[in-house]
Amino acid sequence: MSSAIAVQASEPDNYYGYRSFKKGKFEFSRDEYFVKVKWPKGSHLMPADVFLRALQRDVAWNFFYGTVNFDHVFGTLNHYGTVDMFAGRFNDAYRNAGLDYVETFSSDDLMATFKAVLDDWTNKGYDPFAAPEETANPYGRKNGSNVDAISRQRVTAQRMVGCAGDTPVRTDANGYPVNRHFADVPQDQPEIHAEQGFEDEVRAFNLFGYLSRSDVTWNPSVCSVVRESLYCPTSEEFILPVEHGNDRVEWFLQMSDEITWVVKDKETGAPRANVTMRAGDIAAMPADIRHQGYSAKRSMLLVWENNSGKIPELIASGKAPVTPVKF
Amino acid sequence: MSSAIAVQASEPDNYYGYRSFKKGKFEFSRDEYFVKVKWPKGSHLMPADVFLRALQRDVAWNFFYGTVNFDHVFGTLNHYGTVDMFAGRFNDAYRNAGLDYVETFSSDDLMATFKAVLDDWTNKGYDPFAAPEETANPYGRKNGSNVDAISRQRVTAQRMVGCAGDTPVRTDANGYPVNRHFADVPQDQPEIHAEQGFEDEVRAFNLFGYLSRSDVTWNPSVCSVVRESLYCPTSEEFILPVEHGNDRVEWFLQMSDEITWVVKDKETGAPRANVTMRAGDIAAMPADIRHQGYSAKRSMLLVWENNSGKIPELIASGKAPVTPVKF
Amino acid sequence: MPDVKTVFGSLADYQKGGIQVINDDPRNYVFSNVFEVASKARPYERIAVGKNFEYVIECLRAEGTSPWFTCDHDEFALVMDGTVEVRLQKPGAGQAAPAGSDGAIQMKDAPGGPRMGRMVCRRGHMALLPKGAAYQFHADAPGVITIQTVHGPLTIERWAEICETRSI
Amino acid sequence: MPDVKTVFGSLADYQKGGIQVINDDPRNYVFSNVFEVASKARPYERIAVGKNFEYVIECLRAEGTSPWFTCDHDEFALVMDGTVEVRLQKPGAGQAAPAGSDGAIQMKDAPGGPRMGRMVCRRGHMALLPKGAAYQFHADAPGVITIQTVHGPLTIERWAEICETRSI
Ligand SMILES: [Fe+3]
Ligand SMILES: [Fe+3]
Repeated sequence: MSSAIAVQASEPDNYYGYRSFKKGKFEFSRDEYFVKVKWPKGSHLMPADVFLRALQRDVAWNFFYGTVNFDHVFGTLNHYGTVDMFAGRFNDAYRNAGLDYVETFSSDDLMATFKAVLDDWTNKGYDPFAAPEETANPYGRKNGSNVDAISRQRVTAQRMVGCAGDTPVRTDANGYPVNRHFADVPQDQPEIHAEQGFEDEVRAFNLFGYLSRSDVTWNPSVCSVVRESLYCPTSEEFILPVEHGNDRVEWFLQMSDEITWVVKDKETGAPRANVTMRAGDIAAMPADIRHQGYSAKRSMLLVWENNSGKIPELIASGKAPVTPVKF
Repeated sequence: MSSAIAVQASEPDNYYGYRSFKKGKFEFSRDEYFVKVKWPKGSHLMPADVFLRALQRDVAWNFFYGTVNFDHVFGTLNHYGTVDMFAGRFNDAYRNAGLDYVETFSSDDLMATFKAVLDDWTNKGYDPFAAPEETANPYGRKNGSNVDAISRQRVTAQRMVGCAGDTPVRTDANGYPVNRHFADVPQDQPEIHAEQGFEDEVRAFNLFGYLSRSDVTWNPSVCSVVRESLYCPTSEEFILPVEHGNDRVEWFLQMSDEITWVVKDKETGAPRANVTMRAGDIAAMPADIRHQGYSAKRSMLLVWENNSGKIPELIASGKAPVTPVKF
Repeated sequence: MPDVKTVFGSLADYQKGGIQVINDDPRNYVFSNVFEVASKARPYERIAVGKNFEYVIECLRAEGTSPWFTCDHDEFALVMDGTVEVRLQKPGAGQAAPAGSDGAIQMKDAPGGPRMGRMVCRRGHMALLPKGAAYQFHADAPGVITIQTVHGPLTIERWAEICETRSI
Repeated sequence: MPDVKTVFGSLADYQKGGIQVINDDPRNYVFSNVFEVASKARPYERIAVGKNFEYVIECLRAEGTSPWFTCDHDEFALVMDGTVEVRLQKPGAGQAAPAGSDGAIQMKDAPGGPRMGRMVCRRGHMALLPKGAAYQFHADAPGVITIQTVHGPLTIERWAEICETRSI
């Protein structure tokens, strides 16, 4: 990221201690409980934890695929190089009232502001990646910071976790203890018997054990790669902090426990379905919806993405269907 | 309440420790994070704190005026003697899909179940009446109880707080210290000079001081009465735990600080307006909306209700307008 | 908590909020501000700022000494700004408000009955104006009172002048 | 935390979820369950349970010894139930999948190249099936494997038989 990118931040507020930020015609401020987003035609309040948990994912995912709705009003839409920041764009009532607003930024430019906001508004002890039972209360006035938590690097395997030179498996020793909700998950590794000279190709690892040691929630990370086909497993607890409106079909394979997906129309936000997935269930999320998951117990989810850069245009132009299979 | 009223409760769950409950064809269960409500045509998940904070108000208010929406799906509608419990009734998408469901109970009958649920699902240290900064995390498995917190009596003055034989003023000595957010509120009482024989009629008290000592949030309580005209001031912090769809017009006089009201259509839930009220602002909430308030700093709000039992029918039949004044 | 600042309003310093319309008419909210209303009012005009069937909340600019009022039901005066002395006295013969009547009436003469007492109320103080009593306000400096009462002959309605009609 | 219970599925014990439609068609979700699919499959059929353009997730019932497969790109096998031995060997002359081809092919004969090794994988273990290698599965008892791969000549699509079409 260029050091020339300017972040417009105020001095810390005398009362609450937080800085306010401007980006384009958007303004962001926070107090003890809420984040306020202002744009030329309106303003909107969100609980600070809802905003920070969503912001943390948007930052870690580099704006991810498609639409990252922080809630029913505010979010970002990724164009891979540029990104739209919007208010009311995917909300029927705001659109009909003409209160929706969109501004486009270079991804690096908006990212600089988002990182600054995340850093200033995250207090000591609060980890926006963690499940609510695992972290401190996000509210109150400015109180320290948590740089380590918010600057975790997202795992991206090039071939497969555990391959030579690739992302390593997780162990107590490298800082990944087993999560309390996965204390019963077997930690044995596969028996591997490689003939001499084939050690780099005879590779396997315990994926469930690996996920049981994740220190974050709702953070799909690439673990195996077939061309543009990315397996992005993740451990999930409580509520997905965003309503994700993908610009392509994505697939979920529920590997353990249970998640309920609340599915709404991508454009309007109107409810479409509630999809309950239990261990072994596999389902597609169509390209014209937004989805938000609820996981009461920490669970293991395989998110499967097709990373091809051609797809958003194919979907948007109607050349590819919004569902992956007709039957 | 009759001791003959039966509450259908399961034994405590082996894993989470909470009981499940049935009332009519509704079923209620909770786990570490969520409450699940099931009815014959669907089911719905809510974060446990959202459910408990709403349930606490519904219990304390004896189902209040009109509709108490726990969220966009579940809630109660008061008929004063009987009460509807509903799912999807005030949600356009659920209604259009025919997934809405309503069952009517005698108020005492449903109240017995609601109180049992509230008691079983509220853990030690968690106070559903308190602001999030003032109470423990509501999540996790069953862990003790908090009977004192959930069985507070709602204050109901007969004439005015501080009148002879009426609700007393609050002091440190009677268990109401000044709230941290109101540390700067003057605690002086009016100077009262009553002639002999008129001591019971020459009465005044410090209402702002009284509110600064409230130990609960979002709990309007009668402080002065003119026939059916009830002043119900309350101290507000964070988010009103329900979307209140009144069956009559109610009025708000903002006495300190600031609240933003998110206003939606009562029937459909479609957004209508955001109303920001600052100290001295007074406004009506029409009878055809639902409203939910956001208060970043603890604030003082005067809720003004007309308690006349004739009004719901006048409004419902169209004989009275849904707004109080035409101009 | 190192410091807190509770924001009350006053004639000298108030900041109005407003209505951001999505799909609505701002008039539905009958939105005004008691300090703004009082700042434009003559002393002791009883201007309705809230109305719910027969019940009203009246807003009064307290400045100098008011006429004597009396009312056949309880009313409650809440001081929103300033310091207001509330003087209570029993009406004399023929001075009482008609039995069962709504709202306050203004008395032509000073009340003829015995003094009941007086109260000095500052911001946030609420005083009972008991049924059947005569009462008078006095404020050395301008202040604001709201009264919980019933619509009566003195109640002034000027909604179009005081209420918000535009979306912010 | 006194005890935890992570719920995995198996051929012997799985509980399907489902789709509660509000305004939708359940077919849009192409919803199936790998244990149910495998319970109705013949050993080592490669049944697509996920498809995204050319990419697929195949579900295999592991039971006994599989044919030898080979593929010109990496694939990844995830054991969802049971214990599966994965045997790797280099193909002999003429046995490799065509360069640049998609998906796995079945080999007529045992691979003629040198042994690469073998891996014993239990539930939750993921094995690399490296580009250009021949591979064979063996399971003493029935198990379930899912493979991350590309749609190829062995991929079976039977969506109408495996997918949910009704709202719960
Ligand atoms: Fe997604
Ligand atoms: Fe209300």
